[in-house]
Amino acid sequence: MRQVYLDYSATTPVKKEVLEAMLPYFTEKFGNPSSLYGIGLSAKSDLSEARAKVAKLIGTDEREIYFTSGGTEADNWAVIGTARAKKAKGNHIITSKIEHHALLHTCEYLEKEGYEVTYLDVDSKGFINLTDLENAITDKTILISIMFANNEVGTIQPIKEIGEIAKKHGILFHTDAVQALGNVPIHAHELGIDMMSMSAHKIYGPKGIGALYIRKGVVIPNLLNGGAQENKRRAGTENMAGIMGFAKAAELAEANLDEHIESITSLRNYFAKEITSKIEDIDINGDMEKRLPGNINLTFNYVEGEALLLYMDAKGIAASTGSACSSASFTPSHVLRALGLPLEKIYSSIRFTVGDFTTKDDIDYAVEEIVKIVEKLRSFSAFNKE
Amino acid sequence: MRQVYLDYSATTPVKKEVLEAMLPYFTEKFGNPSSLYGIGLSAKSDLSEARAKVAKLIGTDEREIYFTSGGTEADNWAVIGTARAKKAKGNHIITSKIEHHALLHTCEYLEKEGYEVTYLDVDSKGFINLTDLENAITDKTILISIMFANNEVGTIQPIKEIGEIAKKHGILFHTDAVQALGNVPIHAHELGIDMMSMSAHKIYGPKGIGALYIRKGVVIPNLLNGGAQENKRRAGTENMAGIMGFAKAAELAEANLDEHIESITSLRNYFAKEITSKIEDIDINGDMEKRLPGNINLTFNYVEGEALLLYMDAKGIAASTGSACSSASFTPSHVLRALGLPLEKIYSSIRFTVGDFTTKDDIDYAVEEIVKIVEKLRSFSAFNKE
Amino acid sequence: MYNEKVMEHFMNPHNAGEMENPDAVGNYGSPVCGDMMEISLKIENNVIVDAKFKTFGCGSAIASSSVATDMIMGKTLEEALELTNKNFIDELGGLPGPKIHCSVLAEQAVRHAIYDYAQKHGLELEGLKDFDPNKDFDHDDEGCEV
Amino acid sequence: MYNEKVMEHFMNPHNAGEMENPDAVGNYGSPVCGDMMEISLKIENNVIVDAKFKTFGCGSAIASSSVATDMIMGKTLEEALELTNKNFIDELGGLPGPKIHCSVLAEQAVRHAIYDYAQKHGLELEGLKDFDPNKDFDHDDEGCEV
Ligand SMILES: Cc1ncc(COP(=O)(O)O)c(C=O)c1O
Ligand SMILES: Cc1ncc(COP(=O)(O)O)c(C=O)c1O
Ligand code: FES
Ligand code: FES
Repeated sequence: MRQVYLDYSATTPVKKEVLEAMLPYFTEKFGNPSSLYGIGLSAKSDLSEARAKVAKLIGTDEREIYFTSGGTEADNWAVIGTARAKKAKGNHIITSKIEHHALLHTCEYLEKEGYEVTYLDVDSKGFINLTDLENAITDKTILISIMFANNEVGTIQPIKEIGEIAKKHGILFHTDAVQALGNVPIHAHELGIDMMSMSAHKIYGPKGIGALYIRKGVVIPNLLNGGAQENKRRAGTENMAGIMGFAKAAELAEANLDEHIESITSLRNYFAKEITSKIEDIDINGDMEKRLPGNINLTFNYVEGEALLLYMDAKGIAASTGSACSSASFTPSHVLRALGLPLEKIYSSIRFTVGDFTTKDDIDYAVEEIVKIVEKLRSFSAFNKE
Repeated sequence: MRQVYLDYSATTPVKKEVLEAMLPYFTEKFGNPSSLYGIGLSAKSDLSEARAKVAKLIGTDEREIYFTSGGTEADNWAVIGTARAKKAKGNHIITSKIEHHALLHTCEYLEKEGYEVTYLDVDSKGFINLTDLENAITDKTILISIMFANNEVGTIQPIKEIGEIAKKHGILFHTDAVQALGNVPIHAHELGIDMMSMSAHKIYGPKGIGALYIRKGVVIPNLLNGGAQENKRRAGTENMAGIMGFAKAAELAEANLDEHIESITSLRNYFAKEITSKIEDIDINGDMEKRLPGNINLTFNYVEGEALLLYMDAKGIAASTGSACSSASFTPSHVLRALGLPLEKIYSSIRFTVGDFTTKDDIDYAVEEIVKIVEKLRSFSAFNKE
Repeated sequence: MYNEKVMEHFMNPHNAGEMENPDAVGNYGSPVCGDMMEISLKIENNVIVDAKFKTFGCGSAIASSSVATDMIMGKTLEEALELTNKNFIDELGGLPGPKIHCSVLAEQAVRHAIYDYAQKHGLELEGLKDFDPNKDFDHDDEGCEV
Repeated sequence: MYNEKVMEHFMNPHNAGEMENPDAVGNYGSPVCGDMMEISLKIENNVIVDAKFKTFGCGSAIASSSVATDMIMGKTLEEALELTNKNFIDELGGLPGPKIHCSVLAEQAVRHAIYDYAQKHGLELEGLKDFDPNKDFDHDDEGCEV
């Protein structure tokens, strides 16, 4: 059966060139970069080249890149690290209601310890309000953490403006750029970002590897204590193959960024146009301008999300509710809630993300099948237009 | 030039079968196990099979295995987690002076927060004293963390006895089994272990993946907050390829354990016999009975370790000082110090570890070359027998 | 995640859709997941002669409704009231743990429909003795997103 | 980690070993790494005519000793005292940062040897004016193990 993957935001396949860059590090080049002999030393110098490639993608110095086990670890490190480092200054953190759980649950964890967290509202398209942000700042504020682009509705925040506000008030600014990386031009220095989370598996790299950019001069304690790896700031034997894969993915992303954005955007727009013209009563969530190029989030009114996904899966089409982790979750998306959607619309919403391997044919097939599925499910839906 | 790798304790190459088990998860099977559709669901069930394989190697239930980014994260999680979980009961941790830095630096981190840590002495072979351990226990003791086997001198601790003492006093018992895994039979339940750290790259699996075994009923807070992965106890998109590789390595280790131990032990003994009979003034550090099968730690008196390593490297022979991370470190091994070695002996000590790909020929070559090297370096050493 | 039988009922549900002039209608919404089920019945001599469902619910809910409506047809009201979600699950050959509650949706919608009929016709049914049309059940879970 | 020139001096050090009846001997141990260097000199008319070293030290130490002994030969004591570890490093084409201190080992051992000669012969050397045979230098680093 035809397989059409429209969930590139969840994870991406590893590109051929990326896998090739990784392979030697499992076998011939398996050395530990902390070792003193040949294969260890060459691993060490490869590591430094890899760091430079990731740095180039985000416009920073290679010494500002610290590899982690993924976006989640980077988020935890930035937030918990800042909380510990700035304890003497204050205990107040500002974030938004639409952050990824890696950020939100970390904040909740700190709240239990007595930290105070302001979760900024967003408007109906998912943007935070800069005045709200500035008003939320107190003399106890130690961190502003606002995600670069949202994983469910794709909304891209005014990062530069946030950076300016943070700087004006002398507050550290962290951004979760896991979804933005490779999909939006990012110059961390120019944007005034102090710390930034990244993950390889969203940009055609492997899962289980990511990085935290920490601007030179920003000092936070380690999250993982132990060996002297990562300039003594992140212990643990380096995931060399993962790092080389991440670096290759970053290199490809950097080289093809404009092209990638253009082609992905036009595919996504084609999908949105087709599906909304062929199915009635669909809402588009989020903003159509400041949006991740591959993302579209649709409410199929009167149709329940899981049922829709499974009918789609039966036709080989993969997408997601954008929040539910398979069968285990019944919490309505906190992101769509923050955008102000009523519950039944939240339960009817699906995130589609196109990626580098998506074709126009894929989209035609998907639209055709989804039209039939929605018709069928609506025929026995308990909710109706009337 | 001939390459003879005698540093399997630092890291191992990935076995062919292991790499094969990993490969599909980079490309066709790249699905996120949290996704609701085909490739997500099949990833999820593969994940559960992988967990069962790791569990089998250590005699536990699969639901007691939590994948982490490696041994370091597992150590940090166990110790910091217990510290937070048992805060109300007490603030005292007992460990040993010869733990890995992942453990020691985590303890030091907690000491800065006001926790109290007893670092048990070891005897000249590297064993802790059980009476010392029992005497160190106070009513504030919340954790005993003693490594299963030491990474430098290979000494295997009396784990079962430690487990009994911990149980008798109602204290949680964690062990860092990163080096023991796959080299010593481990039945975590029978040994009374509450938490145990593991790492794949020491057993012919990939780097950047490991696990913490947490006995059913033991509750510690998460180290990484975020998504609901790993039964909600360790957030972050699963490193599927890494996990599948770890599982395959565990499966192989389990299937060949006796054979592996036997052949590695006899190779190691052959190496030790040859080298000590051909070079004068060599000391063997650690115990010859309760020792990791592949490990031998030798003091080449009057010869400096780094120079020796580099001369060996020039002949393609890889080994390590067992503690120094390449050129960046000048701290004499805390392990050999704890065994009571004087500084100049510490600086003359080298750890060799043989592994599954080591041959008798490799050893003959290594011995022959090392004999020549030691002779040369001794000819202009500043220290002498006299 | 669902077995074949569940998938079959889910992909090709029996008795799905609208019913003209039903004798009884029951609605039940799940407090766990916000989903909603409607069961319509035709009843002759206290025997269920036809049943239809409409749902805004997941795969498990649709499959449960499909077997539930199959199973109650031909049964007396009292017999139908004896069926619980356990019976639907058994008929389906099992449901994944977190999806058990969805079968309760079908059970409760059936009860609500029969209750509706009993109310309209002043029937006292043994099986409705402890029935509380406002009863809830609890569930707690947490999402993850990718 | 070392460049080719360093490796060459390290693998095939010049002037390594014992000297019979040296006119002066200097010992210096590194407080950073616990390593030890011994330099022996033959001196005629205040000119260094032969030099040998023995070391218990790393690659950088051995290479530094090799060039140091090369460089001081033929020099007067005053000229030799003007050489610092910087000169040895330059001659070696550079040393990795954490290995700079090892070249100090050679520099200091040379100074100690000349000091030894000056003491024995009651010489007042300009280059030894500020020399303190007990001087130390600081360094702080941390290991990692694998
Ligand atoms: C916005 C965002 N932040 C963080 C993460 C977590 O990254 P990882 O899965 O690499 O831990 C994700 C995706 O899972 C994400 O979309
Ligand atoms: C005993 C011991 N514990 C912990 C570790 C750390 O494991 P990892 O490198 O997977 O973080 C190692 C090896 O590096 C080790 O030998
Ligand atoms: S009916 Fe709501 S999750 Fe199944
Ligand atoms: S001389 Fe000791 S490290 Fe170089």
